[in-house]
This record gives sequence, structure tokens and C-alpha cells, in this order.
Amino acid sequence: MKTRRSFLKATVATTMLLLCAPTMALADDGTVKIGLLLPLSGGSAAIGNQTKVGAQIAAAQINALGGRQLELVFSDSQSKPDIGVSETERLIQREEVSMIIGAYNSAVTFPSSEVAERYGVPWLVTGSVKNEITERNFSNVFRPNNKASYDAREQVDAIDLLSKQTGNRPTTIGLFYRGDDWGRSHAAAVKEIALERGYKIGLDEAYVPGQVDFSAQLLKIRSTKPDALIFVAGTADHILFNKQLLGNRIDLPFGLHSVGGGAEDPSFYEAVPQRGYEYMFTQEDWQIDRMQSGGLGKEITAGNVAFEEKMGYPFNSYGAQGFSNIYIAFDAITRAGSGDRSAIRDALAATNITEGPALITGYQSVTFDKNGQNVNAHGVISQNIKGERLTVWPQENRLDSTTPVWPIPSWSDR
Amino acid sequence: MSAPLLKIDGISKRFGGNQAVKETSFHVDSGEILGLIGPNGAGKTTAFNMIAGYLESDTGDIQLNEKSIKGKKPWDICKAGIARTFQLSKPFGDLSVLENIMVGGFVRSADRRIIETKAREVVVFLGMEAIIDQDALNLTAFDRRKLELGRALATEPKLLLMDEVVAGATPNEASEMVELVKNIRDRGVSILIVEHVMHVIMNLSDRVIVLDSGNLIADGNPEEVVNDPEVMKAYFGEKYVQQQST
Amino acid sequence: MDLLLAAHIVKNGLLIGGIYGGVALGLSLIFGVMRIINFAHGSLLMVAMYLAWFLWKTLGLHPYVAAFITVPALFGLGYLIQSQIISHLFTREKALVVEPLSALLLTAGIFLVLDNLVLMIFGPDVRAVSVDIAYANFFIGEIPVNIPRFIAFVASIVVASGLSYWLKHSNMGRAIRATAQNRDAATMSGINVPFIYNVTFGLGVAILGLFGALLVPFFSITPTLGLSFGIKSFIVVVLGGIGSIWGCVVGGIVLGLFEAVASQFVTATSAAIFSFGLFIVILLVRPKGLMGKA
Amino acid sequence: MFGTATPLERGLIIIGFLCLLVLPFVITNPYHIHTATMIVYFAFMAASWNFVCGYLGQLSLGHSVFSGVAGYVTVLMFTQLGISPWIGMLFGGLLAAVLSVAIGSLTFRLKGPYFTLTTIAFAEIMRIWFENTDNFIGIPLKGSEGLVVPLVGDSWWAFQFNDKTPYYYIALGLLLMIVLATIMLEKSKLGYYLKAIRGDQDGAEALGINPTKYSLIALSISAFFTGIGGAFFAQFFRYINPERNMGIDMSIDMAIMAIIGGQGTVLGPILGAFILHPIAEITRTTLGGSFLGLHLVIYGTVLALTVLYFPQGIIVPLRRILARISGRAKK
Repeated sequence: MKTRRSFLKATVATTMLLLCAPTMALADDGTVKIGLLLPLSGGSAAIGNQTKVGAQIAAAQINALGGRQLELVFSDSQSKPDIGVSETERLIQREEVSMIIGAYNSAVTFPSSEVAERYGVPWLVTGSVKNEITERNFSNVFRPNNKASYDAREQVDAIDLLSKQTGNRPTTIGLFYRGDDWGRSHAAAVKEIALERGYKIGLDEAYVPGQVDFSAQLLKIRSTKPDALIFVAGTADHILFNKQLLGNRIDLPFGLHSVGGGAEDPSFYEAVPQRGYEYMFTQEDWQIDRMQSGGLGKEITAGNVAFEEKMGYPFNSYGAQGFSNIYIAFDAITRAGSGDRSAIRDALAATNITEGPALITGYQSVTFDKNGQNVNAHGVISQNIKGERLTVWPQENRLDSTTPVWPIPSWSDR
Repeated sequence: MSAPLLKIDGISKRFGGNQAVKETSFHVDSGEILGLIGPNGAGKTTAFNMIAGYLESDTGDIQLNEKSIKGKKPWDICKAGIARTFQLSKPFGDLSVLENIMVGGFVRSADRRIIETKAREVVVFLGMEAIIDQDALNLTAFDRRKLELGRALATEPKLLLMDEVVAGATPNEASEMVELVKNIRDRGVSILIVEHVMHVIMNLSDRVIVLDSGNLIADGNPEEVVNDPEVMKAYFGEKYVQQQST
Repeated sequence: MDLLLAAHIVKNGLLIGGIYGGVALGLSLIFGVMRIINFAHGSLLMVAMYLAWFLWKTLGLHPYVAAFITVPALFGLGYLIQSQIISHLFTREKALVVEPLSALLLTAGIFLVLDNLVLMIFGPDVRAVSVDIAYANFFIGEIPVNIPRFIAFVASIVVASGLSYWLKHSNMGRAIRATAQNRDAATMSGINVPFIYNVTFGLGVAILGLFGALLVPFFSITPTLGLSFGIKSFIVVVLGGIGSIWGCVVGGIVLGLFEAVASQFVTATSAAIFSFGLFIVILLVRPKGLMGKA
Repeated sequence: MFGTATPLERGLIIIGFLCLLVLPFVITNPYHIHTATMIVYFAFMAASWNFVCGYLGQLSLGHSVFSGVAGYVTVLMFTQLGISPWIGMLFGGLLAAVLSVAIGSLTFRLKGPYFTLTTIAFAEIMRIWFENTDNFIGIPLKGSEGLVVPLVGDSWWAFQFNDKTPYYYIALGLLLMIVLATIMLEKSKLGYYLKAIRGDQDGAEALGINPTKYSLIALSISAFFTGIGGAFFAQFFRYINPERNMGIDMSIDMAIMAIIGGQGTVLGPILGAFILHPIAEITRTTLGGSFLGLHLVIYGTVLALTVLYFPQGIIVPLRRILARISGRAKK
């Protein structure tokens, strides 16, 4: 009954606000609506689209089983905080979704997830690493992926691990990062941890997102000669930087350590020749070489094929995250038994996934602490050897066939 | 004779190589219509713009009621009591006739109602009641010129500088303008008028001064000045004067 | 600052400055002749780059070969945009008092449409051409000079000199300059001004067609890169002097050197602040720009 | 054409306003109220922009800097000094006004496209500076991460409400404030002087008008209102960052809505916002998810068509229709 009365009021509103199409009547056969708030236009559109396709593939697989049906409702945040909040209101009030997955940009996730918290709608974070998202003692916000501080710690851990195993230890670390909140927060975290562990910071340099030329910064890198260089960049900046690094043949004895982002986007590997990323370390949100090692569920392998058909390249970390988020949501919805928001919230809080397609991201398990953070979320650090991105950290994820190259041969003897 | 209303002494202006106005001095008494004539390029408009504040004189001083206004900005000069019209009229296109005139009035008070009533009086004075609410954009050239006169009047000036008010006007438009200028003078506003049309100058001016290539060559009542050989030479050239005199 | 570092800085400044100048040439020509700021300038460059990439991807054409297609194609696009869309502004301008800024807003609309059409057609993924010339260097002393960047630098000099020669000596060139000086006088002396506008706009965009093809080897493209190039071009055109062809190249090089030197001492982000600051100072102190005549 | 509304028009305005007043009782769905609030908010921002740029006929594309700065001041005073946003808002507005005088004294020396480009440059300088400054003389600006307004719960003092309706009425109050200010402007000396400067600067100077002085007065008032808008934005979303609040997108939105609606009029900007924002909202909600960017193609096309066919804004044909209706009614 309630739906019909609000429908009449909505029609009255429409004449004034030319706004709302009458909401579709809720299919009562137990279909659960999941809202996905993603950047589908503007700067991060590529990542939003990859996450979307990964989610669609997972949902298709689940619906094909014939059991509970999932209906995905996508909405475009345009990477803007206010649009994100408006779309969240729409997903909750008009689309009446049972839960929301979103929103990659921390600047959108942060205010939008607060709206979800207020309405008691469970929010599963995808992609955003801003620490504070799961430090507001909210009860409805859950984040399966890494916090910014975890990413930074993993990069330094990998350097420590390789230094201990080979006895060669870099003394100075350089930081070269994108001048936005992602870049700055990551660089600050790495700096703090690196100084604690006795490394010196050789270079601390921000660049303007979408910069057209890096030659000036390469000069600084050449003159400060950092042993290892931590690099934070989106796809376009990453491609430009690696090409110019190759062109200028600058030696980094302990390698280029990318925090992912551009280095997780398949378009990067199409654009840059192999010697442009030889021996590069990448902090991956999912273990790419596990695909080759086999022993994965049929859903992941089938998903990989479907992803390649749609996008022209196999799973990347954002596709994998979209895929994994849907399976985590499905696990919670099955345990909740209905589309009821608080039931799903409680089910999410009690999540304890130790195997299955949800772990495509390479985590050992998915459980949420009282703040909603998946404490055993960890990425992997891979090294690019002869075009293969082989996991070198953590030790337990490293395949036996992988022997990291440490330190890195100089340009002359490659 | 009380001190002159406007006293110009020794103003001059050089634009790079061209000395547009050489050391020139003259005055305007209150209640007087002074005609300023001279061949093209004689420096009339330059002198005019120096008084109105658009150009600053290199030397000398300009005094209104013994207060110097040299180097002041046009808006301060207007506040001091000198209003001006432009050779090429500059109406406020998307404002109506009444509103254009009201803009002038606001320099004296910020109270819209008083300004509006005064502006309506000026509209009646100009005889433009019929088109009071028409946008200045759609006025004829002569109406725009009258409008500009009205705007200047609305600032309640002591001295009105008029730059070629009848250029391109039809004969009866010109005579209408002459009547208007006389009425303005009768309301106690002294006038300095720059003009080429001789019969208008002769008809209007109490006194005439002549500028030729930057310096003042004559100053007197209209009949004397017009027959002064120096002025003839300036206008019609050396040979003409010789033929006349032989 | 030792000599080698200074040499590097000058090289970087010159190369990127030349590219800035070349890309801004079309904007200066269009503004000089038609007094409109083309807000969609950057987007048209992006369209040219996508076309060059598409030709490389499907037909395997090397970008420098693809230039022979992108230049005429972009000329056609520019001609169409002016004749079908922007011309309405000029015909109407005679009638009403039109704010000169409507052209800026109209082209802002075109910028929105172009960026998002490309996003719809090509998708948001980053595209790039991988041709081995991208990493080829030649050496002046021990300073490596990247060949494709050098080619783009030389191209801006060649196009600038060709354009200014053509404007001076060809009939069409004289007609364009006449229209630039005084549109109404040009109409009265028998010049078909709307046609001249179409050709000028087409020419300005054709130059972008060339640079689109020249930049693709060392530049990856996304639908959103247009705006940053557009704003850079505004700065260069104002710096060099609106409407002055050589001013554009000089303006570009000055900006390139300024950024190269500045980003050695401060982070690139504050260097961006300084270049905007320089832009404002030039506008206030010398609105005509370094070599401007308008 | 000076916008003296005909009785029919004045009647419509009052009816329209009453509808807005009673709206939250008709529509209870919070999403609709949220959208209505955004429409009223953008109408307010467009009208604030129009207060100086509309009447002066100058296109400023850097107005978002005033909203961003005032927003930051309000949030910082609340989080660092515990001062209520209601007071912080005023400080923010005043600071924005002072900043506008500083910027305006330089930009107003230029005209037309040069003026526009300089406003863009100033706004970009401020945005980039804010994005790269974590701490300024002890004040934690947190660079591009932006500032967060802590959740305090329902309290008038802290300008935070769980329900959407109070925000809607505050936005409506702000809109009423700027409409009254613009009406008073049109009747005041300042209004006549701005239109005179727009008509012909030399002509205006000869009538005793100092163009820079009066332009700066109008700009500082406009900046004050824009600043208040920025503070409202910060309280409504409880998050503010340089890229969105001082970026060029916000400035373009404000300018486009006023220009398409009809700049230099009281109702133009409001009309523009009430048409453009719903278009952006509907196209994004219906098409955003499926077709990448189609909604922005539509937005750009609407902008281009309006600039071509309604140069003085949509208010002109609307007024003509109303005049014809009221004309026919009188006969």
C-alpha cells in the first residue's frame, strides 16, 4: 500500500520538479536489489567501468544458478562528492536497494557512506583506501580491501623481505606521487614507516595530475639518485612516466615500486613496451599469477573468460574487486535470507569467507572487525620478470617457481 | 567682474612627436556660452578632453571656481560640477530614456524617488515624453544626442561641455538644439561648446575662441573673431586671405 | 647548478615549449581573425589524437603517415563546426547586442559534447600507440634528445613559418588578414567573410590534426585530456600575443622554459601556480602579450 | 526591457514561491527533498553570481573560489574553535568578500575574454595552493584530502539535522535573501550604475561613476553570498575538498545557469537552475548508469542550443508569452 500512496505524491511532484519516473514495483520473488555507485564518467571512468563489468559477471553467474536472483542498479558518481551523495539518496529512497557497493574515489565514498550509515543501509566499500572510512565507528560500512596505511606498509615490508633474503639493502627511498588525496596520503604513510625502519628519504616530489611532461622531475630523480623509488600514478601518468624513464635510461638500483593504480590497468601494459616495466614492483590488489597456477574455482576461471570477451583483456584488480564484492554480498544475503537491510548488515558483520570465488583478490580470508575493516586484507607485491607479474611478497603467496631479481641490473647490462 | 567660473592657464598636451595643444589659456565666465572653433586637427577635442578629465594636461592648471581640477578622474570632475556630452553619443543601450537620465541624477543623491521625479522633469524639458520608456538602443541619432544632453543636465552641472551637438542634424533639429542650449543657459548653466556649424556658433555664443594647430589665435565676440584675418587664414589658407585683402 | 643540468633544463624547456606553441597556433589564429576564444580547442586536439590512434590500431598506419589523413579530416571537422554551429552567432551578432562571450560559452557546450562523445565511442580506457620511434634518441654532446618530441618541436617552427608566409603572400591569406583587421570593411571589399571564417576555423583545427598525429607516439590519450591542453594553450596565446603566429611559438617556449626552470626548484604543483601567476602578470602589464598586435 | 514584471508575472512568482514553501509537505520522500534542496541551492548560487556578473555583463569563471574559501573557514572554525557554523558562515562570507576585492581590483582592469581568463587563473591558483598545503600557520588544511565535518547529530547550533527538510528551508531562505537583494539592487543607485557601466564605460565615467569602485562593491556582495553558499554546501554534505568546491566545474555551473536563464534579471538565474539542474539530474539517473557520458552530451547540447537561440536567456521568450497572455486577458 505504501508504494501506491508515495507514487501518487511523486506524480504531483513531477509536474513541479520534472523529476521522477514512477518506481518499478518491487519484484516480490525475493530478487535483491544491490546499488553500485561508481565513477562512470570523468577521470576515473576506466576503473569504474572495469569494476562494473566484474560485478555484472559475478551477478550473471549467481543468477544462472537459479537460486536467489540479484538485480544490480548502477549509478554514476562522476567522481564528485555531492553527486555521490545525491545518487546514494536516490539508490536508497527511490530504487530502494537492499545494500550499496561503492565508490572507488575516497572523496565520494566518505560522504556517501555516511548517508548510508544514517539510513541503516549496509555499504560495501570498493577501491577506496582512505583510512578514516573505517575509523568512524560506523556499524553499516564494511571494507574488504586495503586501507591506505596497509598498502604503504606492504611496500616497505616487501623491500625489507627482499633485503633480508639477499643481504642487499637500499639506503635511500624516493617518493614521487600524484598531487591528489590518494597520492599524498600514500606517500605520507610510506615516509613514516620507511623512516621508522631506518631508510632515508631521498626525494619527496608531487606532480600535477594529468601533467603533460615529466622530464623536469626525471632530472630531479637523476640528481637525487634514490636507491628505490615509490611511485603513485593513474594510468595515463604511469604510461607517460615509464616511457620517459625508459627514454632517459635512469638507473634505480633497487627498482621502481608502483603502488598499483596505473600499473594494474591492462591498458598500461598495451601502451608501454616490456623493457619499460622490466623488474618493476607493483602493489597489486589481487594476485595475477595465481590465475596461471590453476587450482582456482570454476567461477573465477569462467569469470576471467567472460571478462576478456567483454573488455579485451583478462581480469585486472578492479574487475576482480567488482567480482569479489558481489560474491561477498551474495554470501551475506544468503545468510540473511532476505533483502532486509538490517539482516544483511548483521550477516555482513558476521562474514567469515575462507574459500570460494570471493577470494579472487588473494586474501586468505574475509572477516570484518568492529569498525568494518577486513583486517586480513592484503595486497601482494609482484615483480615484473620477462613480462610476467610474479608475486614476491607475502612469502606464503610467492610461487616456488618465482625467484625475485634484487638488486636490479643497470640499464647497461640488461 | 567676479572670478571666472572656469580658468584654464597654460595647458598643453604632446602625443609622442605631435604637440596637439601648445601653451593655451582661456576662461569661461558663469552664465556665458563660449564657442570653441578651429579647423580639424586644431586640438579642440584634446583640450575638451583635458577639461573633462579624460586626458591629463602636461603643464599648467585648470581651475573651477578657483579650485584646481587638473589630473582628476572624469567622475570626480563630474561631481565637481562639469558635465559633458560626447561627439559619438554613448547611450546605455538596454536602459530606457528615463533610466538613462536617472543614472546622471544619482551623482547628486541616492534616493531613487527624488531622482526619478527630477529625471521626468528633464524628459519634459527635452520634449521626449512620447518615448520615455523606449530603450536607448532604438532611438534615432538625434534623440540619442538629446538624451545625452539630458543625462548631462541630470547631474546638475555648473558648466556643460558640448562636443559638436548638431553634427549631422537636420536644419530644424539644429534649431531645436539651439533653443535647448539657450534654455539651459537661462537656467544658470554656463556652456563651452565645440562646433563646426558656423551659424549655430554665431547664434549661440556670447564669446568665441579659436584654436589653430594647438595654439589660441583669437578670443572675442563672434562678429569680430569671424572677420579676424588670422582666423580666416587658419580656416581658408594663406592665398585666400591675400586675394581678399588685395 | 652545474652546466650539464642547465643544458638539460633548457633542452626540456625548449622541446615542451615548442609543443605548447604548436598546439596553441590554431587557437591564436582563430582568436586573431574571429575574436572568439575556442573553449573546445583542447577537445579537438584529443579528437585528432584518437583518430591517429584509431588509424594506427585498425590500419596499422604509423602516426606520421596517419597525419596525411588527420589533417584534412580535422580541417573538415573545423569547417563544419564553424559553418553549421558557430556561424549562427556571427549572423545574429549584427542584429542584437551580443555578448562576445557567447562564443566562449557555445564552444564550452561543444567541449562537453566532444569529450563525452569520444567517451561513449572509444570508452574510458587509456589508449596509446606503441611505435619504437618513441624511445629513439639522438645526442647533442651527452644530452639525449627524444626524436618524436624533437619532430613535434620542429613541426611547430615549420608550421608557424609556413602559416605566416602563406598569410602574407597568398590571396586567401590576405583575405583572412583583411577580415581580421576589419570585418565590415572586408565584407564591403567583396570578401566572402563567412567562407573566410569557415576556412580559418578549419585551418586552426587542421593544425591540431597535425599535432594530434605528432603527439600520439609519446603521449597516451584519454577522453579527458583536452581541458588541460586547452588551458595551457590559452596561457601560451596570451603570453605570446593574441593573433600573432610567431608570438605563439615564442609564448610556448617562454612558458616551457619557465616551467622547466621553476620545477627544478619547487614541486611541479607550485610551478603550475607560478605559470598561472605569470599569465596574470602578463595580462595586466602587457595585455597585447609579448608580440601581440591585436 | 528593464524587467519590470507585469502583474501576471508577479502573481506567478508569488504562487511559485508558495508552492516551494509547501513542497516538503507534499513530497515526503527524502531523495526528492534532497534534489529540491540542490535545485534551490544552485538557484541561489547562480543568483549570487548574477548579482555582479549578470548586471556588469562580465563572465567570471572563478567564482567557486569564494564558495570554497568560505566553506573552509566555516568548517575550520567549527572543528578547531568549536564556533557554530552560523557564525562561521558570516566570517567565511566576509573573508570571501575581502578576497574578492583583492582579486577584483586586478581582474576588473581587464575586459571581456581577458577578464574571464584571469578569473580562471586566480581560481586555479587558489585551488592548487589549497590542494598542496597540508598545514598553513598551524591550521590543518589537509590538502586535497579535504575537510570533514564531524557528525554531531540533530542540532540547530551545529547546523546539522538528520532530516532533510530543515536544509531545504534554509536553502529556500538563502534564495529568498538573494532575490530580495537583487530586487533592491535593481531599484538602487548601485543597480543603475552597474547597468550603466555595462552599457558604456566612458559614458558612465562622464556621469560621475567610478567603474572599479562600484564593480568591487557589487563583487564583494556577490562574493559574500557565494561564500554563504559554500558554507551551506559544507554543512549539507559534511565534506568539502578543493577540487569540487574551488574547481572550475562549480564556476561553470553557476555561470551557465544564470546565462541560460537570463543574466541581468532577478528571475533569470532561478529559471536557469530550475531547468538545467533537473535536466542534469534526470539524464544522469536514467542514462548515467548505462551509457557512459551520454547525459553530459545532452547537457552540452542544451547549453549550445540555448546560447544560439536564446542569447538573452530563456526568460525573454517566457516573458513575451506571459505578456501576450496578460495582454489578451486585459483586452
